Amino acid sequence: MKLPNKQCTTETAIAKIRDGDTIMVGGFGVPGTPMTLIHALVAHGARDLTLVKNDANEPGLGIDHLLRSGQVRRLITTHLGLNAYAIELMNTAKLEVEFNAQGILAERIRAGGSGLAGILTDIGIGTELAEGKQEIEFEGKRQIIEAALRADVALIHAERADVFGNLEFAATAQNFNPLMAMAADCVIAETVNLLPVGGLNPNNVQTAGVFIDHVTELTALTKEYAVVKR
Amino acid sequence: MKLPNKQCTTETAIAKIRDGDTIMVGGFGVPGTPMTLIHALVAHGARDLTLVKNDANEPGLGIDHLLRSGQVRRLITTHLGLNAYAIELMNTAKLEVEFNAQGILAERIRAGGSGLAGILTDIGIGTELAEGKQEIEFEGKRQIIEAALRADVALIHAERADVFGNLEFAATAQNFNPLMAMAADCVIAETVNLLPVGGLNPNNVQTAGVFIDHVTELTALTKEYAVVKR
Amino acid sequence: MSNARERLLARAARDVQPGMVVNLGIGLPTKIVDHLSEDLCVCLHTENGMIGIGPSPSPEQADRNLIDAGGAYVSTVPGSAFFDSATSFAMVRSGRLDLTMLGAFEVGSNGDLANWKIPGKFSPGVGGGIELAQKARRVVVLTTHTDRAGNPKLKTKCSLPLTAPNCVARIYTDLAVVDVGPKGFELVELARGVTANEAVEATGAPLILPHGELGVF
Amino acid sequence: MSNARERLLARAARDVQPGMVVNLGIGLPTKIVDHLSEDLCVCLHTENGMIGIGPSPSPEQADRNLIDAGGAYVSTVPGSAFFDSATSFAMVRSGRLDLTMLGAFEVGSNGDLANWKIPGKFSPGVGGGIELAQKARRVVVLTTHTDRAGNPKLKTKCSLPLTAPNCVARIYTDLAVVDVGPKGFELVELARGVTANEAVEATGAPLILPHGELGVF
Repeated sequence: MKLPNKQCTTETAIAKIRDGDTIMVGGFGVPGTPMTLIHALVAHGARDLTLVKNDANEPGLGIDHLLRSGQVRRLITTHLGLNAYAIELMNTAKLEVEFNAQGILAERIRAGGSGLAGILTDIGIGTELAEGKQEIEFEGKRQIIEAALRADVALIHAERADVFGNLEFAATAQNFNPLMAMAADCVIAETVNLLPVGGLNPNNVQTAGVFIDHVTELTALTKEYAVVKR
Repeated sequence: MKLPNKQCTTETAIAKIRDGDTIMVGGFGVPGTPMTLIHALVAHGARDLTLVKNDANEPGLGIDHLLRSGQVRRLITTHLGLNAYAIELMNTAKLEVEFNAQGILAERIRAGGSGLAGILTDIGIGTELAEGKQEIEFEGKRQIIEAALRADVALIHAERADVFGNLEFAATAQNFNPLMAMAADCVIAETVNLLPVGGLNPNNVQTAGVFIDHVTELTALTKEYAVVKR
Repeated sequence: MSNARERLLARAARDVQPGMVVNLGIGLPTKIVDHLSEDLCVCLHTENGMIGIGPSPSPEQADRNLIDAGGAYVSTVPGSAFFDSATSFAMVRSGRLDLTMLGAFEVGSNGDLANWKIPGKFSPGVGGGIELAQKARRVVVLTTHTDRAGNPKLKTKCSLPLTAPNCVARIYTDLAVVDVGPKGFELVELARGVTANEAVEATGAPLILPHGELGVF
Repeated sequence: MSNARERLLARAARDVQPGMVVNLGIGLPTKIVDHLSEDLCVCLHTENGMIGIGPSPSPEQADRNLIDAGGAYVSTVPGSAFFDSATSFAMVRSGRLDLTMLGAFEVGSNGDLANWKIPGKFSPGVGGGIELAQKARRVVVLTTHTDRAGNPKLKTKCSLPLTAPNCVARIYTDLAVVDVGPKGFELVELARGVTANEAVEATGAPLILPHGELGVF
């Protein structure tokens, strides 16, 4: 038995995205943000998108390009502190923003990727983040039901991959990537190092290739991937 | 900053177990079953235990010893097919058995280890496994609430560890081990290879040492760890 | 049965299509692995935490840490990966399995599956069966057509506790290949040497015969 | 403030005890890392997926893939491990953090914390703050005693949206160390050169003075 080869070009993979799609984008700050896939999505031009991403990167980096090109209608996120432009769009009602507690966003995505309908948590009870959410009594305590979250497409950045789509991540570039890689109908991974099938140690694979639909190799690490000078 | 050293003897670690405790035990069949910690628990003699384990191993292996010594009152599990003695205990009301769907047991343990109260799932609806469980309507569909599961102690088998408790698992010996390692108040890991702190690649750690309370090195792989001849 | 079993396995293996992600349930279905071509591009999943099962190893080659869900030793292929039990069933419940092949005690003509419990007699637990039966995109069953006492396992309605309702699409037996269609069981193929009448008599529910000629496996 | 800030950080760092698992919130708290002894046995957690933060690297040593939750480059120590965001908050919510140090806009005398939103003015999102404030075993705050306009940040009741109710145990400011006790704010120590009266006047709620002599940091 052989495992399939899922290597393709960035453009071929991104061409699957449609107007109105929900797109999960990996990354926390620069580490793990699929900068090259994001640029391809800007070039592709799909509009009216809902993005799911921990943060909005910084001006001139990552999903900031999609905000500036006007392709994003709605952003499901946890913190925009490093992108004043995203906050301005939100404050002027040019961008819908839904804030989640960070670990709850992670769990909602994981639940979506795990075929669960939702999770029960007491996180946010007594705060405005609980407003509008269904609450129940379970085993004598108040709990919020947080709904599972899935996307049409997930854009993933991996340090190493094989052509079957097995992935390894580097340091804190892991963050939301392995979770989002489970939770979309079409999962596209860019990787710094693309290896033949079996090029990774089966014990060190962090995302199994069965979750991945397309894998593309980065020809170069553009300056957006570099250390940010502040 | 330095990370603490959690190496200790098997006996010292197991001595923390009390009569009536709930104990999670890693493993699916032989792979990942902490055979040496189980023998130490037999020697320790704590009684009236509730065990959480995927299966009951086979006669003469793993938790079968705890069943034969009469230390187990209740078993939360998924499948006993390879241990006729466990089935006999169940059928003669000498052992309470709670069956879970396997992936739901995994998720209940993970939820316990993740500080969630429970999960919503449609698994088991229309079967007797749904009986007695709270059901709700969520986003237009019937869902079962499955409660998070935690234990007093978890017994874990790892292939490699450092003395801080960072763990790596081998092949299908992973199974329930990383999940149970998150979900107990006291987590004891036995390992085939114990390394100094920092002996593992930080990117390849599968269970972070922060979850682990005690780590013990196996002096020998007894015959219970060997390939089973059938 | 041994010869019939091998033909059953070979026939079922022919329905494993290139590109599929496939789970083989414990018992008869795990034997399918040795009926698949080594050139076939297929991802075999085992619920205890692995994608990419290869051919069965010899006893000497067995790795103590490398088993399938039935406890049999297995091998890897290039690109295999291991994961924990939560991730394994995340794949199952989120619909990543194109096909699962399961054993059965009974199959109802509406596709109900009972394969985990015979009250008062046999109750080893459900394992991963419920999730596989409920969530794989296609569920097929490999089984003998009748039990050891000769009673039919394909019935109008299951009498045993269900694993999952309305899930089975096709049944491979020592006598026939049977589909579960909108009106019940449909005979698709016959095992060599078995007549349509024999298959009808061994089935505990109406068995719809096709108009054309029946294939033989 | 620069000097006062350094003393605040050094004072707060003294309360990091050996063996603790500690999360340092974004802003002022992340600076604590450079006030801890390299010999101290402590596990620093950053919510973006790491245990075992080491001293801040020089700009030349920075690794593009290795940051803390505030976006600052960090280093590892022997035994560091990386994990995904779900696992990171699994540690937080399941009570594995002995201590978290957070920033604040306001702290109520009942321990309420507001640190994520100033309606109409500042609303960058809550990040990991709610889970840290609600679930760490001990929550302390590092902040200036008053805002830029001189208004007290320690108040009888928070006016801003809460991050979490009843969570703060201690507050380190440029003027004082203040505990949240059963009857409200309790003055514990004063910054060098600050009088008890100055601390009382800068606090927007009653500040209970101890009977004995006050320590100075």
